[in-house]
Amino acid sequence: MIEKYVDSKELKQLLSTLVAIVGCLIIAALFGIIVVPGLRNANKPAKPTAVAPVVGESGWLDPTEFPAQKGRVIPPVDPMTLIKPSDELADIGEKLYETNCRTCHGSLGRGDGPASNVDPQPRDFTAAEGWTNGPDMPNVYKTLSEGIPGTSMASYDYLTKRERMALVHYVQFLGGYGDSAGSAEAMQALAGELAAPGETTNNKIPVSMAMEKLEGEFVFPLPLMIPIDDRSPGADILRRTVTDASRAAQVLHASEIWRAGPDALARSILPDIPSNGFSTKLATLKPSEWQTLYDALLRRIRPN
Amino acid sequence: MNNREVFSVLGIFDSAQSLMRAIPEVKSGAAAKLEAYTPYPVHGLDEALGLRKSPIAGMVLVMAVIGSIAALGLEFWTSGVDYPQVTAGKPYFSWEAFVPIMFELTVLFAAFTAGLGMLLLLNRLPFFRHPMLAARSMPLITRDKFALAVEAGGKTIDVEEISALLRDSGAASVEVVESPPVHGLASPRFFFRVLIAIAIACCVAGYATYWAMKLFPKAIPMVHMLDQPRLGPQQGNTFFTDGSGMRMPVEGTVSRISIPYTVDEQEDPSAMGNPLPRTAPVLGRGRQLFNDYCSVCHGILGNGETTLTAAYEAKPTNLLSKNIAALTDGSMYHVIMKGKNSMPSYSADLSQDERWAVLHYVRVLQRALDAKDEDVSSAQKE
Amino acid sequence: MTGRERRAGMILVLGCIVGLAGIALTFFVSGMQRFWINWIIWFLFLLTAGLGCLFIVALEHVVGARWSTPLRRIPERLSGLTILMVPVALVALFSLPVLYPWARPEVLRDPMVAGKAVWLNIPFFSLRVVACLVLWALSYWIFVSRSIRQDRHGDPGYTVRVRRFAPLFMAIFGITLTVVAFDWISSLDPLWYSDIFGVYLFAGTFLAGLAVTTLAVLYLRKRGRLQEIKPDHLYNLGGFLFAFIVFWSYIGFAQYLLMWYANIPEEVLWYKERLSGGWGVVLLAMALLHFLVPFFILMARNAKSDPRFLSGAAALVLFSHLLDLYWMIYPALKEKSFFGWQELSFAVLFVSAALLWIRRSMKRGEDMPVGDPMLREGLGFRL
Amino acid sequence: MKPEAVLEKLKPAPVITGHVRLGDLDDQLLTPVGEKPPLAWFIAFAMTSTATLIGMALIGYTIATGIGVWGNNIPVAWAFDIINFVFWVGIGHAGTLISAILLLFRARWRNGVSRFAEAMTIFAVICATLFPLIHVGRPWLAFWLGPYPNQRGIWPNFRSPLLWDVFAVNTYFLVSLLFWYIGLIPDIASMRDRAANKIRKFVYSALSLGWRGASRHWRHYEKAYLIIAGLATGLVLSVHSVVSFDFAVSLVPGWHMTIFPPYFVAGAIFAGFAMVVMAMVVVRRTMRLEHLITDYHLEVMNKVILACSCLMGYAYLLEGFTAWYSMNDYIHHTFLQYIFGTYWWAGWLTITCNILIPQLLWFKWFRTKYFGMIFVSLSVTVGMWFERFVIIVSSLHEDFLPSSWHIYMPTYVDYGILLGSFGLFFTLVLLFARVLPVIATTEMKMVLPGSQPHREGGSHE
Repeated sequence: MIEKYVDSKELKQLLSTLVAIVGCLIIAALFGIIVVPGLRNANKPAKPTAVAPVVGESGWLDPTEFPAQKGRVIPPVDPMTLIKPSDELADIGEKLYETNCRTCHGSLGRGDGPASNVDPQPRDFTAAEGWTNGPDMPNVYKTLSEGIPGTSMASYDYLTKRERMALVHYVQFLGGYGDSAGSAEAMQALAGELAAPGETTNNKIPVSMAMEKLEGEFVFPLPLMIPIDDRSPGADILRRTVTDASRAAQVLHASEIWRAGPDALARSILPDIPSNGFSTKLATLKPSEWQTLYDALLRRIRPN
Repeated sequence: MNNREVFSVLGIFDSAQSLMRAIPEVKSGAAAKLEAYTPYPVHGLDEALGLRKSPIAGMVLVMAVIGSIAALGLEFWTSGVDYPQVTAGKPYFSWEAFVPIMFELTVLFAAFTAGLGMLLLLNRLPFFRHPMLAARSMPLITRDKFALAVEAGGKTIDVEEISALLRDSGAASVEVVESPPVHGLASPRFFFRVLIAIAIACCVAGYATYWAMKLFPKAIPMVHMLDQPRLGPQQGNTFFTDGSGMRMPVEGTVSRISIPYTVDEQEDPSAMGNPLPRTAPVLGRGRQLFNDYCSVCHGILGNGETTLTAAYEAKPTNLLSKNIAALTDGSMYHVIMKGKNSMPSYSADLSQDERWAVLHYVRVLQRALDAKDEDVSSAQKE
Repeated sequence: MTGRERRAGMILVLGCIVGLAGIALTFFVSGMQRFWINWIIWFLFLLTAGLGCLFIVALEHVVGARWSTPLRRIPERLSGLTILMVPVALVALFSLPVLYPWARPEVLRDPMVAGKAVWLNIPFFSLRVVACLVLWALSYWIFVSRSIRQDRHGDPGYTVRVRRFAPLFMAIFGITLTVVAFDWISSLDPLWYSDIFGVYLFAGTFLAGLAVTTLAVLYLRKRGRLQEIKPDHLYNLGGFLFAFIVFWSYIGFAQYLLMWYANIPEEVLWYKERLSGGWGVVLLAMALLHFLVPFFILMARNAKSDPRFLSGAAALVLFSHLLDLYWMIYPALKEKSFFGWQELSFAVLFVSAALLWIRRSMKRGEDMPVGDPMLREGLGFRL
Repeated sequence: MKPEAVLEKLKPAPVITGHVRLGDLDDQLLTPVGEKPPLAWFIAFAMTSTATLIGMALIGYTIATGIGVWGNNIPVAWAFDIINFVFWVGIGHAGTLISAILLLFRARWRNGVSRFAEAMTIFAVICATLFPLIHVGRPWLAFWLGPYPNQRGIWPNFRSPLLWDVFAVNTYFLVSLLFWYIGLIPDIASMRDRAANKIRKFVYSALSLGWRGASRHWRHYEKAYLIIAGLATGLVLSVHSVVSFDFAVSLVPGWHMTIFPPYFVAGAIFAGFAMVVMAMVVVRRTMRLEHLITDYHLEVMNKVILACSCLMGYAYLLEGFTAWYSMNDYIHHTFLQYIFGTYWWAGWLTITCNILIPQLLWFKWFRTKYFGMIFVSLSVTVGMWFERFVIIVSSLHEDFLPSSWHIYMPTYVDYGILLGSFGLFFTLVLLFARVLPVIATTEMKMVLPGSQPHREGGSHE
């Protein structure tokens, strides 16, 4: 059959040409399949670089993975050792002042630290007037423990009583108040508080465990479903305004403040539209409709 | 003349008919190989000379199949596997869309097989040193005469006898063609080797590029896409009066998906609840975002202890303190939105959901560092 | 008439009777829809075969081809199928309210369909059908009856006159066939439309005409008639068959590709219906039988003039043209089953009737147009 | 009419008139090649090359400045560039049709005109490829269209009809070039043997690849030529179909029509034949080839034009009908735009030039007289250009979105580049007519009476 077309020599030549062409095609295909994707990744490291594990003394690497630790009970001390200044207290106070207070109140206590651009301005300890609580020992201690609400003065309750008292002395020293004590009753109360037993440090658990705990404690609220046959005006508004029934229910369970009334409801859901499962259409509701919506929600969402 | 070999003896005929008539006579008279030279294809000559049929149709079929497979393979690999893109919602491997190019490549392969295969492989052209090209009758042959050649084929032939035979069978004239020395350069085989060499060179160059890129990663031969006349994210630019390349949105621009956050006082939004469920993915996302955005100042544990105190001389808030812990989610949300004291607003950096996720994680940190007693006991039991 | 022929005639008559009984049973047992859909399919199948033959005759006159003159009598006789289809078409008009949604008043509430009511309404539809039938019959008379008369007196004037008419027929043919495509097939789904549909039906029609012509020529040659037809003539028939197989696939694929790509609901649903259920398999079978298999059969040069290969390819093409019509029309019922004794009885009836009709027409005139002045040249045709 | 007269009329018209011998063909066709051209040639060449230079200068301007110098806008992002592209690709199709399809159908009149038509194919495709190339804006990066391995890790999108175009047009160009060249080889061999000039002999010798007319070569040659013709037939259908896919796979009303593939092919052949007729008339007159390109040739080509015109009419009719039948408001709007919109004159010009004027070819006078056929061919060329204008600009300028409706006006750069493409085309045609034989000499020799021995009698067709 094939002899009618080519002789054996020609056939051999044709076949070898075919092999050459197919070979070239295969090489080109391999080139496209292997080399080109390789080129694309040429500048990427072949494997992610392994980080050599550095194990600290505690045996954990991740700073959030500390071992669970029960809070330590600090034994009560004689209050007078804290009320009376000492060199030891002065050293602690200076150190603590440096890390906790200096950035606002300044190294000399003049309220001119680098971060003093807060409103209201940080207290200038040397200024006699205008103290919220007063510069005497019980009041400074109170300020430190509770902070001053409405200002940038935070509460330093995470410091121990001893540390707080050391800071009190240092602040009084900077302000030039000596160790001015307050009224006798106040001093009495302070001494009583300092002597009170039961001061403990915080319990600690690893962050991952806290995550598990919080996750485990979480209860999914029922989604805010509106039955299809519910034709009440409240259901109608809900249908119009709720875009994500689960989120809406979650928001309303997460904070109970909205129960105070339609205004509180508006304040609690308006700023977070639409992430909280409500539609932007809420912004166009009339006061009467807010009332209807409030009533409808109150009926549907059970208090926790 | 004598020291050159005789290549063939040509009988020149005036018409195709006389050529055809002469072939059987010459064929029976001379045992040597016959070849006819004509100005155009004369039908029936192949059968008269006893030539084989042309194998070109089979070659074309084979290459056409290879062409369509190659096209389909190329399209499958590039559009389906290596660089899958969604086009008009069509599947990655959509054969319908691949048919046109398959057809084109089939035709391309087939036509070039027919054309180049005929010229290079079967006819062994280009070949400029063929003895016939030097023959005196060549201009006649390409014009209007027909030649019948009795070829020596390497043996010696009796020129006189063959000339007489040709004349007897009707040749108008006879010419003896000699073999010139053969140069091998411009032969089809040479061309083929050049082609294959080029193909191999391409492959070598390609692989060499590949390894060069691996060894010298900064050597990027084509930088078209990398080199673009545009401003980087924070680059300055004199075009605008403020000297900044980045533009603020037009005054009053609002996001398309949410209503603007117009709350000013921290207490006002305190009523807001966290809309995200406290699930592992949300907490994980919050943790990642906290570590990325917040931990720089507030510390990885949220206790405000970072190197920033020394570097920036700021004392970030300890998020674990009791009066922070007492804040509602909504109040803290407000701080993220508006900033507080030295803390700037993070409303541009975190989306709504991301803010809420971070707040969830802050609660986790507060729990971790101020755990309940039963937490610790359960942890120690494990 | 030999005994064998008489026996064949008896079988065909019997086939008609059995088929008639079968379709009557279909009508009463399986419902009107199934009856009419089969009726339409077979009507269009035989109509397109006949029209395709008429087109072949006209094409020869238009381009002045000489090689095909000795063959011309065969398509001339076969185009008589068009005349056979006149009563079938008139009966098919009763299918309109059953099969065609636009003919039902409740569907007209759809504004898209209502807009088309100017074109798609029963009176106008029937008018178009009758007009087409009249035009075809007239053309048949001009081409065929006179060609047969030319056998007797050999007047070359006929050839000149018919050559003047042939271009006009091309126009008539193009428009009427498009009307057939749009009316009888496309409007089964009144929302669907495709500009190319007329061309698609034309490709199938021409192929069907070529296939029946080829089969008839090869049959007659086998029975000892038409011995003057040389392999060179057959080669040309095979070449045309090959070319138009490719043409049909090209048109069919172009229509499919464009609808698939654009993905517009009113277009693509037509294909969706015809790809789901068992119909996807039918389409696949069509791709094989209508294109790939005959394509590869006819690709070799020798196969085009070899009666065995040629008749195989022609039979495949004819069968797959029927399959094509089934595939286009039957899914309009939106039913799953598409083959049963009902379809078989329709096949028996129409095939028997058509064969009887062809047998009768094969006796008309000579086997070749002996009066045609170009016959001698045509017989001398060599590749 | 008497039967004898009728019989005479039915005889096949001769494709070569007078008595022509084999050698005469060479003398007539190969001699002008290499002789000093007549003055008219130089004048024509000066005109066409000037037009080319204008076009090239404006292309340079476009590339240097950007395609903003064109009239394109949104929504008319495609305009002259694609119109010209489709137009020129279409012109090329006549060449392939004559050389390939008619070879397969063994039309007797093909040999006289095939070479010239094939050359026109190649020149037209060269003109056509110019336009997508400059429309990409940065032509030096056009190689990005090819699927070549690159470090960016991206491949061209094989689901895009524009990429199909790249493959189709390139394949078309390469295959046409190959087909043309293979047909030329024996002719070049003849010219090699006739050449007196040494340089010319060397060039023709190299180009002829050492062709020596051996029967062992001819058997492969003929078969290969026939096979490429068969492949080119499929190719010619596919190329303009792919060009039509550029439009038809989209959702633009007026573009998404299933009839586009065959309709574009018919239109391409239509325009291409018109161009071939115009050029053939000039060549026939100036080179005195009346006996080789006979009245019969021209008449048949004009009949093909007429047939294509009717096909176009059918397509227009059907487009209009289905546009109405679709009951789609957008399609209705677009079709009303075609004939009553901003560019109503283009729509009516298209219908007049493509459908109405070619109907004149029903009269023999128009088919056989130079004036008549040139008038019709010219109108077809204009009409087909404007048809693409209607399809592209009229469909785009009022799209789905009324706010983005926009009138398109071409700029002088658009016109200049169009002029330049015509200049380039005719410059190449003029050069071709001087350096290569305009008629396929070898193929003509094949069909000369008495050239094939086994044919009995004089008639061999």
